[in-house]
Amino acid sequence: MSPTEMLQVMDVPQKSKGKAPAGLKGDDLKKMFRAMFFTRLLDQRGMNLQRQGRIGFYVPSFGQEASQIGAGYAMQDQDILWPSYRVISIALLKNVDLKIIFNQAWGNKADICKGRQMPNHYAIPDIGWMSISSPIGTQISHAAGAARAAQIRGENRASWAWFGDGGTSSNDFHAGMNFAAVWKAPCIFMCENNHWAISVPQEMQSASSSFAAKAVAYGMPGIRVDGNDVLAVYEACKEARERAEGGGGPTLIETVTFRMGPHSSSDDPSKYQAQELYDSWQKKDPIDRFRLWLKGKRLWTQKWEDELKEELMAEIAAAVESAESTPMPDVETLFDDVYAEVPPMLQEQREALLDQIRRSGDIEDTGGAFPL
Amino acid sequence: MSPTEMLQVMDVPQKSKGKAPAGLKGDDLKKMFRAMFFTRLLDQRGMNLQRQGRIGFYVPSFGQEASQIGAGYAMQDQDILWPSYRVISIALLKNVDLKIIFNQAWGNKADICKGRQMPNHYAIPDIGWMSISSPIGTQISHAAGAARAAQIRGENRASWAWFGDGGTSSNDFHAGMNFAAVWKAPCIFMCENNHWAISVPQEMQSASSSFAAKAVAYGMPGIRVDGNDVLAVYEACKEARERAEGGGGPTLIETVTFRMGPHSSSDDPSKYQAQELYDSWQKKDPIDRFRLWLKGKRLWTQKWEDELKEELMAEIAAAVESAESTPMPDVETLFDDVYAEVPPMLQEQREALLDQIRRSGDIEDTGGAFPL
Amino acid sequence: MPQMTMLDALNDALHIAMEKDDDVVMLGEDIGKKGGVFGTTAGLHEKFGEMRVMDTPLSECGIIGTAVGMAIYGLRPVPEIQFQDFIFPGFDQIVSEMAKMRYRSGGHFTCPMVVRTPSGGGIRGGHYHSQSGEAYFAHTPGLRVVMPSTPREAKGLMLSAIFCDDPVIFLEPKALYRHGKEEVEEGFFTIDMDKARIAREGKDVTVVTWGAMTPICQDAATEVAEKGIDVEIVDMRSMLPWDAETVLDSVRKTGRCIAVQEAPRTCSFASEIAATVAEKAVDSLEAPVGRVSGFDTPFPYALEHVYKPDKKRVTNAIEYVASYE
Amino acid sequence: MPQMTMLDALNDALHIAMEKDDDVVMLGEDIGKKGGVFGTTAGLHEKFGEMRVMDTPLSECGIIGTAVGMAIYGLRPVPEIQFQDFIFPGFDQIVSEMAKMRYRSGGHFTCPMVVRTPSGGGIRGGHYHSQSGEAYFAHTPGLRVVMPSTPREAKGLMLSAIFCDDPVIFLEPKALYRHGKEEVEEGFFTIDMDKARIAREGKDVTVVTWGAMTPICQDAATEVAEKGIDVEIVDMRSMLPWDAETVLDSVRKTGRCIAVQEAPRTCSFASEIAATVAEKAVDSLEAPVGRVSGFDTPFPYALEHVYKPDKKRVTNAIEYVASYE
Ligand SMILES: Cc1ncc(C[n+]2csc(CCOP(=O)(O)OP(=O)(O)O)c2C)c(N)n1
Ligand SMILES: Cc1ncc(C[n+]2csc(CCOP(=O)(O)OP(=O)(O)O)c2C)c(N)n1
Ligand SMILES: [Mg+2]
Ligand SMILES: [Mg+2]
Repeated sequence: MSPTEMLQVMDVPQKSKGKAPAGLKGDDLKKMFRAMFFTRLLDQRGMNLQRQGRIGFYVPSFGQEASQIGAGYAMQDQDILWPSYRVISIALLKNVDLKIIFNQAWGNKADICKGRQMPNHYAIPDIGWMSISSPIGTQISHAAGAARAAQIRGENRASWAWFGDGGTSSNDFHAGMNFAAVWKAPCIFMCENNHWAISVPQEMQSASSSFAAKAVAYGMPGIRVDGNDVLAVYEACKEARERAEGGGGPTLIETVTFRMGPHSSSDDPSKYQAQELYDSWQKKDPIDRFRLWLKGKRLWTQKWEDELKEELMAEIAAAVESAESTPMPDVETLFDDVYAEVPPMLQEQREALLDQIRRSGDIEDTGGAFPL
Repeated sequence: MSPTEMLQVMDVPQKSKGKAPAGLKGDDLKKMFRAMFFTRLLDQRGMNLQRQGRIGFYVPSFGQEASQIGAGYAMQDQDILWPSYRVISIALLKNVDLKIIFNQAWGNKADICKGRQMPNHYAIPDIGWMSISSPIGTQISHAAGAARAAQIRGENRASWAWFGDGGTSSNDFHAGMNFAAVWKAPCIFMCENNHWAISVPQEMQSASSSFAAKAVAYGMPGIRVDGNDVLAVYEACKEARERAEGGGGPTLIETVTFRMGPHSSSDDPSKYQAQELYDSWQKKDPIDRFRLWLKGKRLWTQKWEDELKEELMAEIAAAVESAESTPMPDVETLFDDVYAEVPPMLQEQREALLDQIRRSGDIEDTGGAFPL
Repeated sequence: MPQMTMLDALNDALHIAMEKDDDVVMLGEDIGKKGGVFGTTAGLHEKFGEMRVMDTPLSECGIIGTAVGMAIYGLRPVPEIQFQDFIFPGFDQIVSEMAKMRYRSGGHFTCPMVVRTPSGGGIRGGHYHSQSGEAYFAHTPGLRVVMPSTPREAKGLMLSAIFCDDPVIFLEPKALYRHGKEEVEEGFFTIDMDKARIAREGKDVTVVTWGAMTPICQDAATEVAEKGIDVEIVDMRSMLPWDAETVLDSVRKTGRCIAVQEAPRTCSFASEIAATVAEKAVDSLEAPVGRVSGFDTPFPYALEHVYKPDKKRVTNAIEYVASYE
Repeated sequence: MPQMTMLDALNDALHIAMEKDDDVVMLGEDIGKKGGVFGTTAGLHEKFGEMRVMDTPLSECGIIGTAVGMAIYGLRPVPEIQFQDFIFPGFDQIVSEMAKMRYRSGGHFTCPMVVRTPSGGGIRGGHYHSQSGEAYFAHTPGLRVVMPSTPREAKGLMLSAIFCDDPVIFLEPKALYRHGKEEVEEGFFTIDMDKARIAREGKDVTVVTWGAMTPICQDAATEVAEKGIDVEIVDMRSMLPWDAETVLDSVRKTGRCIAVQEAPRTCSFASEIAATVAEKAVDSLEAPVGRVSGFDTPFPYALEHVYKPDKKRVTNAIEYVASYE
């Protein structure tokens, strides 16, 4: 297939044709649905918490659940994930403790990253989930380097880099793709083309015929797949994962999908997005499509979904409750982890701060609101 | 033609088939030869001057004369050149005063750039030759921006960016190509694939099937041309120039050629380059090829070349003589041109320096040798 | 005179500059229909069209690099970097190209352009939406580095910057975007970037500051005034080239000095102030030169309010140097 | 003990590190068969093969970015940037990723890596092969910034840096690569990066310096000694975190201080030294704190010798502060 054609397994919208990719049993398919559905619930809750002023910021992945879970299911346990801020679904698929997520959103004392970063910038070492940063694209080079490291050590671990259509314009996309290809490193580059980089539409991001076509520049295979078709995404990723393991080098996968929500809790798409575009994509909602397909295969019932919903909502509620009632990090932790050990320079700055607090009392939290 | 096939007009090596591209008369062809031949002589002299310790550094373009002059001849007078350090031939084609070149090599008082940069980093405003810098690739974004500016002003001026195979890995290649393509800006990207980035061979630079193929990533035409065939290069460039003028946007042209000398006066290729590779390319020397072709068309005689050589050597000798006998820039010029006007901060630093010199005498020049 | 927030004032300045000169063009991420993530470019795209107000691909390298090309061509581009923290992918273009173009070409080519970018904390943005990078730029000869502290200052300095022939890094203190209004003249006017501003006259302690720390220092000055300490505040406006004379004159008068900034301490512009005082006004000094600054750690999320100097930290420092014997 | 140039010593350190630990890998432009443009990596490619000594595409962003990925994976990469001037295309990876990885992940992920790069003037390389960028890095919390001043120092500090768990910017003073030989211990040894070195003891004036300025300051000290001025030289070794105590102890003893560097003056590490002295040792000061430095201009070609501080400029400054009353 050329990198401008598009791979699909399921029909759009209302039918249930297409066979499940080899190796996927009924249980697998239900797990995939569960993670997609869970993500939707979590995102709705996250957005609400932000609207209620309980957390400062949230990034939903409405509409991109298939694009993510199809890939997540093709990963192996030892693989390494280099995520962007918009792929929380994969953590849910990997059964991460929800407290990790909400503690991070609050930046409280129990946050495993010690409240250092704004919401959605997780690091979850237990599941091979690397630390997210805001600068777009930087993780792409990291993924290439880690894949090279696995090669050097002779370990079968693939690196999965996640980024958006906007991310393809970054310096690191160019560098990371190029280095990985020259090295034939076991790396899978997941470009979620959700049509927008905040307000910049994909056609202003690049004049290329597709984002997958960018693979040609690096001499690696580029695959374009229907990103709202979880099974097609899985198939493309599985193949790429096998290629990586077999020494065939990296693959670029473009999942064609749509950002069905705002860029983040601070964004209002009505300024730049036509309602019709949104409407046309809503008909292709990946959860609706997969539900219908599963139903056709007798793997879904309303009752199952209702029970699932109840269970997941309770899990979310418990984690929110726990995170919200956990206190903020202690002031002195501000100086930890800059270096392996706190150097004298920072010890001194810490002492001065604590001394001031002893003399003049706590420092007032004056807040601040995030614009994007 | 696909970006992996290669355009040729002249045969290799010893025949004289192929027609001159439309519009090129005998005089044009002789001018092209003259500039290529001139370049070779200049480069030999430049390298010698460095070996003799008379200038600090020199970058020759041995073997790349056709790749450059074919393009130079397709430029229009009002066009803008964003050169790398290895395209002096185009200045010769445009009849630049040789003193500009040698004054710059010495960095003397008469250098129009005031001795600010190392040799080969020219700026020649009169011929639309922009200021060269060392960081690889930065001029590619400039070219895209200037092409956009011409569009904004509605002026028919194309921008020509020059860079090497190594330059395609730079941040600015990625950014400049992308912006130019999205804007459909009148820009021609000239990638001289001379097989080496210092000691790094082209196959370690990129795994792509060709450098021209990188155009696919940006949705612009990519042309691969025999870079030792001056007429083929001209043809490809002429077409790209017409496309730019017609609003068809940018083109990437890869000229496949070979660096027949060291990277620079400081480099020794024997450490990393097989003799056979060099030998195989010497048979394709672009000047030899063009001479034979011209001879076949009765446009070349040994006498003509001998006279030409004498004339050009004399020109070079005069410029060298003049540059070498011109004194170094005055110490106080160190502080000019940082800003439009010298700010108090720099006035003060200048005063302090001049004061010290008044009190303690001139500052000793301790030299230093360039390694690459 | 209309009352404006700093956002209004900047937006007004951009409108005026684009009306005045067709060569003024803007480019950046989300500056078009969306009007910028803070709204600074609101209305420009509608009014001046997409050839002069360009939404770009997501590349700061490309935004600054193509703007350099436009500036050399003869335009006056005003690129926006969405957050100062995201300027680093384009840092090479700033340091190697924009800053050195005039010098290396012997004055033949120049880069009259203004890189606008929101800087500093105040929005709970953590590491990557809060940093104050002025020292990186102020250590780069060839650049002008400007940061306004009030709406009127913002408008006057922006108009100076856009019509100046040097490349300018214009840091917009995002904490002040909507921090109260001020009367601002209508139409075109400029403020001299080369002169620091005495934001408050006083005789006991000189407080040198800039940008978003200015109102905090003013609050601190009001507070210590009640204790009889009369503070002089120097608002720097520019950090390169910078107005040492105004600072030194003040210190020679007061004999005591602190510099207040949000940035990390080491190798910062506050260090430069203190170093210059130690070099040129040491004989007037009656106390150590204090620096109140962010800590030498990355900018945190949960503890942002602890990281950023507040009124208490500033008053403590003022009182310390004021009472030093 | 063998006599070594700094190049020999660095090459020896790299060999030893790679032998000691398979996780040490190197990558960069021309470091393989060519052995680096200065020859610092000579012999490594031959000995350790292309999986551990990698010639890379021409992208500093990729070199540093992939090295960060390798470091997170668990290796100890030692990327080379061919000239410090070319580090800026990878500056974002340094500032945003390498420096902040440990902090932002709450200590879960770290970047044990050393970015080696030749720094400073001395080879007639003009703007882009001569700059001294230490202040950019020293203003970036999370980094270690190291610069040796002799062959032995270079070897010991390099081995410390490679086996340290923090990310290090290791600036190699290219002017000293072949500047004489020194006895250097064979085999593995380390030098503490956290402690500055008293390169010369004295009681009249403290000269704080680092890298290639150290021997120049030593020459100047010898010269002024004849005039009865007894200079103490502090060779900083590290500029972040940096050893303020050694500097302050010296200044408290001498009462007079200058800082000497090649970099431009404004917001430099010399500024930091002066600021810290003005803050913490102001009562001991008997003279202005002097800064001898490059000018606030780009690094020139023809006038390099005028730009770079030489012995004369240093002796003048020493004499000025020594005789100040
Ligand atoms: C280097 C950099 N520049 C700008 C931004 C601001 N920004 C945050 S998200 C975003 C758009 C990203 O678009 P895309 O890569 O398509 O990912 P998506 O948000 O659509 O998932 C921008 C411009 C940033 N985070 N980093
Ligand atoms: C950003 C940057 N990194 C490294 C260098 C050092 N360097 C100078 S020339 C060169 C190789 C350039 O190769 P290529 O682009 O193919 O051009 P060529 O020299 O072959 O014409 C390198 C690595 C540089 N000048 N700039
Ligand atoms: Mg997107
Ligand atoms: Mg090349």
